[in-house]
Amino acid sequence: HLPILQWEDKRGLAFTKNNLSYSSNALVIPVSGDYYVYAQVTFRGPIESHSKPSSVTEIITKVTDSYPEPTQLLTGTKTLSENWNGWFQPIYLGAVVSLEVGDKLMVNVSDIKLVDYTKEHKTFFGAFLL
Amino acid sequence: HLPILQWEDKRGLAFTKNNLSYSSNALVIPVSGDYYVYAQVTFRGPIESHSKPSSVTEIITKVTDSYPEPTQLLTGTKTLSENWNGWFQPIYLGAVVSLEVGDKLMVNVSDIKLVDYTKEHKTFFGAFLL
Amino acid sequence: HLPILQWEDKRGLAFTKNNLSYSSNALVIPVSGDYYVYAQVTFRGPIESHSKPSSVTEIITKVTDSYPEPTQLLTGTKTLSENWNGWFQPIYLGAVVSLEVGDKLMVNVSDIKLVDYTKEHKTFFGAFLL
Amino acid sequence: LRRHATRHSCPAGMNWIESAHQCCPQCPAGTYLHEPCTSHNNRVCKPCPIGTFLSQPNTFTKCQACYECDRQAFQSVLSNCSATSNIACGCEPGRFRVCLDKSCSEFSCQKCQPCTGRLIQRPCSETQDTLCDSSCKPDFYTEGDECRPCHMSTLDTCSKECQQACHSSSGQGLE
Amino acid sequence: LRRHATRHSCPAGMNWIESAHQCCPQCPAGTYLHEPCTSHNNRVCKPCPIGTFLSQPNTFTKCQACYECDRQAFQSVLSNCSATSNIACGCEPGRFRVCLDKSCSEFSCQKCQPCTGRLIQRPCSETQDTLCDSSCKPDFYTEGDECRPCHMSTLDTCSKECQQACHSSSGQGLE
Repeated sequence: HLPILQWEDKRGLAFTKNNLSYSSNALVIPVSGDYYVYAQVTFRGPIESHSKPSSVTEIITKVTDSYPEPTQLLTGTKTLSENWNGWFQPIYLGAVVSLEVGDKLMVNVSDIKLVDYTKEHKTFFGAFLL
Repeated sequence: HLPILQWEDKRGLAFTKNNLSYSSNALVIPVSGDYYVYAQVTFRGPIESHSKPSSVTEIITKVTDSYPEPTQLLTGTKTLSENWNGWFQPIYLGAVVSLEVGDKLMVNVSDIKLVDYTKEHKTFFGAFLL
Repeated sequence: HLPILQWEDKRGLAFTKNNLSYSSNALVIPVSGDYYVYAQVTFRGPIESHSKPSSVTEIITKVTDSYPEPTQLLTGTKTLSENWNGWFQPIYLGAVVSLEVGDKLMVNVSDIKLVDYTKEHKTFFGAFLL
Repeated sequence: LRRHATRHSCPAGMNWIESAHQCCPQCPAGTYLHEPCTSHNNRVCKPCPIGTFLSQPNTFTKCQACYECDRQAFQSVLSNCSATSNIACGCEPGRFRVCLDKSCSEFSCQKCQPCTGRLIQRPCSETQDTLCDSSCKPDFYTEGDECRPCHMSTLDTCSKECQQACHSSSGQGLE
Repeated sequence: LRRHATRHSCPAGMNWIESAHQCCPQCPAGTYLHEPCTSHNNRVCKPCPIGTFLSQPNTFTKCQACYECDRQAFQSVLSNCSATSNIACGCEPGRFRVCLDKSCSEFSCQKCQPCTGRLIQRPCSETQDTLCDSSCKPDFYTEGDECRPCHMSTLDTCSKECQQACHSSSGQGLE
């Protein structure tokens, strides 16, 4: 599977409440229901040691005890055109999904080295119960 | 007008509830109020028989009995740079709009042949009452 | 700081309610709580008198009495590849943030002249209390 | 096939108003429904405020916002927004439209080409660039894909084309 | 460090069902949990409807939607979606996969190169383009990076390579 992003859940703008908790790279759903789930990842490059990526991908996935494989909920995939030396590419995803108590939400990316983790307002992830 | 997308409303991640129903390509508003409406369309190309598109556009429109023409609610339009052979371009739109009971929400695109319909987590559409 | 966008808050699709008011370019928060804040800016060019921008940036910022400097809440920054004559680039941002009564939300952009202000459904800004 | 029955069908010129639970006469274009009709009094329509319009008879509770022309992109106003019609935008003089999508709802305004040294086959218009003659005007000679005025050519820079175009006609030999 | 305690651990082949507040036997692949088990009766599993699948034993309340192959992009169905497995897509004959990401879950189908005038070292396959011989076939001569048939060359257009490839072997002089 694609690498999973790790998140800050306390400092700065980050917070969790109403039992929506964060543990081992995942948001853990405290009560079954419909949630608006969203995430933005800002990708940037080039990374010297890195061959020129032809595309970047962000996927919000669900892991649940009731099924042994993760389910892909939302996917944003964008090709990168050639002639960029320094480049930035934000991908925002958001939608309503039905979740069960105990489900875990995670964000996968095509290549962790291309993720801009430097500022909390450029790459973020969240969910709220409707 | 631009072509209207058709949607799956039952299988997989798709669902409708609380009387928000889907019929003839539109979400039908069951009760007047403010809704957060959103949609993502992933465009992809090239399609050989197809001249190189210079841009792709996604528009969420409202059709209502109280006015004979559709109203454009949200628009995302993106130009495509030249030198791509295989390309992907997701466009996400979302905002709060005031809707009346019976209003219909639809998604129009500049070119249906360029829409990636292959995976439910790449192209999606929804709304929820605030 | 980056220039601040001005918004229409009454005509067409725009509206404010439940005491969420708009004054001097900012949404003013009427009650403390968690809000989903979002904005899309469509950038377009080229503008002849204008050197070719290498990137465009949109930032949702918070101004508060409790701190003398604005806080950047959400940022979308995108580089522009070279070979475009006419180009469009929408940037959508949205996330949940904790706000205090009296906080002001604004949208800054890298370059006001590149903002497509011509149609209300291409550039928009809003927030709702969870 | 059941005719697509609108939830409540009203006679022509009237729309169903959910809040009033009855059909009300539409407001004419240029106005919006300020108050729905009731069993005893008629609906109240109000004119669309400045900067908004409705081009059709309706029972909208708000008028639509006018578009604006893209001044930075050299667009000009063909007709202002009125209560019954949206603004119409074109290009400033000396520029023509380059459509960015099929419906040309988005377009940029590019400079008309000047046809220096050539005759104009078809002048620049709102939707098309100037069409220049392929050959140069009299007293001009071709150089690459440009037309240069003869008087500008000097003896040593006068190429074969320059000679033909600039000197043959007057019969003067080149001293 | 507390071992990461799953909220409720159930014996193998069973999952915790929150609404039933007990462990229930999993439904086999190709079916989903229609009704959870209760203390007196077993859970009810139903087959995945057409167009959906579940490839593993589960207590999901809905099956997953099948993918579709990208017909406009010349993909073809390698194996149809079944109740227990997602659709598998490949490329139409005469085309090969060009991966758009590392896992190749996204790929376009590009035409195999024809190797005109060359021997085929390795034929085109699902995942790789044809590999052509670097040198031309007999009765063909190189021109730039193409191989041209000798019979097409005429006396005046026959370059040095053309001469060598087309005429030297048969020993005929050029009249």
